[in-house]
Amino acid sequence: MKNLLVVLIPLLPLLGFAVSGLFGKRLGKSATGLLASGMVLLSFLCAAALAMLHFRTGDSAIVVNLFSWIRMPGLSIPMGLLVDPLSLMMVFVVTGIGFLIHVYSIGYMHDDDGVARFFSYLNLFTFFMLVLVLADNFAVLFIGWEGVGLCSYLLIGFWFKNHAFNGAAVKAFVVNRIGDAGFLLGLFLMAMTFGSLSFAEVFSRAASFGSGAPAITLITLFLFIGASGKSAQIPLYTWLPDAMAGPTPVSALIHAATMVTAGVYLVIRSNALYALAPLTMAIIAAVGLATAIWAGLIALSQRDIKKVLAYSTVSQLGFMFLALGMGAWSTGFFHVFTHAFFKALLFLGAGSVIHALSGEQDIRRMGGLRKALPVTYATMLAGTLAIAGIPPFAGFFSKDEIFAKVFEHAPALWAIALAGAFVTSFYMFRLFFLVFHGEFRGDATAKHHLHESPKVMTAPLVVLALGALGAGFAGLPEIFGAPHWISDFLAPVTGRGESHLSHATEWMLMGASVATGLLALLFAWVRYGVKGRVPAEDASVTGVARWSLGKFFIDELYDRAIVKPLFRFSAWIHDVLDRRGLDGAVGAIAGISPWLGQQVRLLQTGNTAFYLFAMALGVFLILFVATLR
Amino acid sequence: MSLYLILSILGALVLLSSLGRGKRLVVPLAIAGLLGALAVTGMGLGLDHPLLKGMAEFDRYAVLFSCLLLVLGTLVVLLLTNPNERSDIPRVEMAALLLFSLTGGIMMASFAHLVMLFLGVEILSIPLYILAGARKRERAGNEAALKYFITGSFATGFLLFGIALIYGATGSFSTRAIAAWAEANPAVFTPMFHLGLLLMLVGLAFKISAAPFHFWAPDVYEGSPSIVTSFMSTVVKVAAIAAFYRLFSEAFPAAADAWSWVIAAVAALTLAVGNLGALAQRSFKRLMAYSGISHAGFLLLALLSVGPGSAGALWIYAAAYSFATLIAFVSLLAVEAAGGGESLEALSGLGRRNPFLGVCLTISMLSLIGVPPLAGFFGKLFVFGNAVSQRHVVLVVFAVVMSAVGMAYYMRPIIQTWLRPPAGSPFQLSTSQAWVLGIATAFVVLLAAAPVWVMRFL
Amino acid sequence: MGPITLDHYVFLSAALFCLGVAGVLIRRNILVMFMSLEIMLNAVNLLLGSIAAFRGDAAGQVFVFFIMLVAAAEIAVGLAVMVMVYRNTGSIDLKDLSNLKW
Amino acid sequence: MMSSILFYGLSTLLFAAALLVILSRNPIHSALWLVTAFFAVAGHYVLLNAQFLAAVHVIVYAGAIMVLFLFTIMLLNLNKETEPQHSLLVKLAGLVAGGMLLVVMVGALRRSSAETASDLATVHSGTVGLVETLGKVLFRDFLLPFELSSILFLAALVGAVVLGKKELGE
Repeated sequence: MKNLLVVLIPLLPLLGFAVSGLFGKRLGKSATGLLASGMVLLSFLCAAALAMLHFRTGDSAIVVNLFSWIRMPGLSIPMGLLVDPLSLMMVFVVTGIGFLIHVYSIGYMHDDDGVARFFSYLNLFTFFMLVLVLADNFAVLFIGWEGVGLCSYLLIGFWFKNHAFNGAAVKAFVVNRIGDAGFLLGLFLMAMTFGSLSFAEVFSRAASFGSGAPAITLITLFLFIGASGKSAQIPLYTWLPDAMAGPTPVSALIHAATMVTAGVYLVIRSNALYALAPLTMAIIAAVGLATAIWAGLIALSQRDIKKVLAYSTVSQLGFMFLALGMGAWSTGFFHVFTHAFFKALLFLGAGSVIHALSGEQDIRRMGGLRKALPVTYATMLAGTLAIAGIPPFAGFFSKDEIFAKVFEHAPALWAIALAGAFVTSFYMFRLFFLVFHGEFRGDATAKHHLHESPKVMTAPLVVLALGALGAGFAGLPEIFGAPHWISDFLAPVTGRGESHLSHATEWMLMGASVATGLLALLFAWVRYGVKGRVPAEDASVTGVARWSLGKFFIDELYDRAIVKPLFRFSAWIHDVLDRRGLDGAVGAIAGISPWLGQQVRLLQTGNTAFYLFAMALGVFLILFVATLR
Repeated sequence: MSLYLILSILGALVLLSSLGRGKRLVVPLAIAGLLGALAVTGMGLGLDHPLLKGMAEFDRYAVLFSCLLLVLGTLVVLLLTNPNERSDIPRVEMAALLLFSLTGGIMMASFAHLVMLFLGVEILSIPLYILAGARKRERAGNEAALKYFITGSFATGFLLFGIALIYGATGSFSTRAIAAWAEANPAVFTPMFHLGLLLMLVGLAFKISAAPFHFWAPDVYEGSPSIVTSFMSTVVKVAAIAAFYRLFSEAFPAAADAWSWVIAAVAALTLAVGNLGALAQRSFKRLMAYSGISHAGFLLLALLSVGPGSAGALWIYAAAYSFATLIAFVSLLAVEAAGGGESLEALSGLGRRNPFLGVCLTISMLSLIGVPPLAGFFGKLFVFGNAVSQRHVVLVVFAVVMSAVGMAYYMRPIIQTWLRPPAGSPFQLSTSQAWVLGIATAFVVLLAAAPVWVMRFL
Repeated sequence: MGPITLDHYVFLSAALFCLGVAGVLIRRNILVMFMSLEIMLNAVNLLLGSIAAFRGDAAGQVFVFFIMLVAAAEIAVGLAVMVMVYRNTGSIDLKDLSNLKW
Repeated sequence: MMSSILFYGLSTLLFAAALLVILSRNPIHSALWLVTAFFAVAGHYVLLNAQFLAAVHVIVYAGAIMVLFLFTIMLLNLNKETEPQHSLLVKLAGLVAGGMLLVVMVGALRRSSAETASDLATVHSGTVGLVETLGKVLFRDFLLPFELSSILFLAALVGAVVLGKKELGE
């Protein structure tokens, strides 16, 4: 019974993919959408049944071996599924939020011709994501890993039909493959070192290596390269903003809630290895923190609503890795959990806004939408409060826990992270006020068209908003006296983290982060809510003229001393470092290949004499080196 | 022995059938004969015979590769039934020449004596020099045939000089005797032996189109009729790599120090040239030619790690590569028949023009990229895994990066197929094309279940 | 002048082989390129024949027969290809055949 | 001593003839020098006590292959100096490439002299080169490749015919 349930979880979306892929055209749009959503819901119910039946009694894991997949001397890999608290929670996130996004897509994609194709890709993605989280060894995990990448690519390109296949898409691809290459190398090293790829065996054998063993450090580093590719960390994050070209539900499902957290999941899953590699942990923490700040700063000056959210996702993923770098596994996962709710909500809300504006994504041409889109407004507010870390919304609890762990290890990092939290709250409220408050800045026809989205789209928003409000209660801080449900549940996998902070310190930390969030809210409110600034002037120099008109001096001082430099810095990072520097460095690898390809191509002169000459030269070189050796 | 007999007699019969009214029976006859040969090989009937006299040996390696070659050959011959393939050579002669060439390939997979290797290479090549120019009145075909002939004969010269030097050093042509000699004189290989070994390596590197001996491949692939190209890029490549591995694992394992660095260098160069070159191509056919070059690089990696499991890895990789490539060429043939050209744009909207073809082509490209759980993934997995276990980590890292580049150009046909508006109206596949596609796709998908079996068999 | 050893023959055939290689490289006339290829094969034949003679092993000489046989078959095909090319292009200059490229 | 003189004489002839093959501008001259080179090789075979090989060599090369060459030249009326004069650079590059290859090969092989000299110093005067011995080896040990070589001939035959014949209506 339980084995059947386990197998059904990934199999149902696969079935959905097959049916909607094969018969989607004949079924019609809404039937396909319902079918695809239904399959994910059934999957969710299977997981729920499994949880009811087996995880209340204290069973910690179920392993289902489907068949022996690879068997060769020294290495055997079964096609095995593993359900333990960690993978079960991930399944809930993937199928639960996935279901809501499927439902939302029925409305969002209603006018598109390729609905059947869209839903079949979505279901296929869900299948691979479930394989990824349910894998009981690294090889099966890798199948899912590659599969979600492929589906992500298909879905990004969904609306690309009429554009030339450009260098940016190739770049996004190569960047991802660099990460995958790291992952693969990690797998090879692992198979060599431990003679196995199964989680249980690898982790138990690793224990005998002791802390800081070079082999383990190397393996964990390679795995982290893979993780940072998929989870968009420095320097491999540049593909994520580009991926926003896809339909918005895709951004919500893949690029916010599920796939991008696969890297975090991988690290949490391998926590037994990472715990033995202090060097890797330090690198993870550094990369995570740097990404969190860096992406947050870039988000400040973005004008595309989805780009803001994309950089925000990169930044939040950075916070997750920061937690993992501190060894706070369950904390990292807690943030994955809450983030899935509020970020999916934000993306879907953004989708609703874009929908209402017939495809407009520039926040300078929005504004004052709260009257036209009341439900979207309310739910987006919940999401924004959650990500800004205002209690009692979900983001507060998980972020606070991360900060507490960071403070425990390194107070200096905590201060930097707090600055990051300020930036987060500021750019989110900037977005929020610009979109929903003030006057509408679009043209008349757009204004005429404004409408709230249909029920099928708003209903998922409401559910997610409730999640963004309530998800945090799954992990109440110790000082509230309630049990930390997530941490307890995950304890069989991640172990139990001990906190050494005094209650007073915890209250202090909590207060600091809430104060930071509220302060940023206030700034954003003054700047965008009250004064109705529009980002066009953010980075412009002509603000000096306005200043001379004799406005409130303090405000201008603050404006000139803090805000403008900050915006300039943000714009500078984005233009110079991000687009030309980092992106350039990563892109150089991708960019140089077509150039090299062109050279190779031109070498093919068509002149047989040259071919013969090259052959003779090759022989000569081989023999020459051979005689020298 | 029985296999050689069946194939030679079959070739002669096919030729004879052009006499009377047997022309329509040519392909059925050839297919029946090839299937018979496959059955005989599969069951191991009379493969070894005293008359072989140590010239050839049908060990498990030879049997496995012969089966692969026979299946590939059968599929290509099956494609001959299409009426719309432009060629000035009558179908009877084409079928016969393909069968002769296949015989050469099987000799290369089963040789135990250098004369068989040499004859195999020639019997494989000479019919192809002719078939490359099958479009007699087109300058492209003329050029392809001539380029192939001149560069091929040039490479044969090196191969032969190498064989002669090996003979001079060891006094024998038999792989076993050569291995024994190398075993007995481990400390210093005489320069003659060393030189001969390297020259043989060059000769075979040409056949698998490894850089810098690859220049012929794109031009010849482009200029030949697509059906011949499909044969070249599958059967010829598989036979050549089978012979390459067989020679170096049976005759020269003791001299690995003398050749492994060359293979490593050639493999790295080949990977770079193949993958980067493919990136800049606009013609699907040329793209597949460069793809063939890049896979030669991956196949060479298997050679670097001669040991238990490496022959199986090589087989899986070769099978995965050749079936996927065959699918690509059938797609090309079908698109050509439907009025499209050889450019990538001709594939646009293929998924809507003929969904079955689109799906097959996509699976093929995904397998060539190495996406799990398709056959290509296992090929790469085992080949890389073996190479890593032999401490060729740097080379494997390079190969992995290059396969990342490979992804960029293999996605282009997929994108054309699914994300572009159709380039023409829907069309039907001919029966034989549909069969070949179905069988090859089934292999690409099902080979994923084969590794266990192959590893155990070898 | 000392006695003639195998080494003399090895060097002679190596030189002849390289001369053939040079011929293939410097000529553009297809016919002469074919002749240069024949020179390369003859160098191999000479090497095999001499090794067989010095080793007293008939196998080497038999191998030469096979090379001759292949050379004859190969050159027949090569010339047929050349005739075909000549009919279409009216030239046997390799330079005129460089349309397939890049 | 006599054999030394013969060896060097034949070698010089062989080398000069081969050089003229690749340098003559008229294909007919090249072909004639090639015949000379073939006869020089045959002379070497005789010197090596391989009389049968020499006979076969003359028959196959001078008799068959050369006839094929000359026939083609006549058929296509190619006995003109059609080849445009190449720049000296091309020729030089080719010769240098060939020369470098030679240097490397000789350099590599030089070190082998000492090792091979001892047991391979003299030509076996025995019965190796006789028809009887060769026949026995060919039809006993080399029977399989011998039979399979018929496929090669058949393929070449078919190929030469289909490529060479004119299509109807051409």
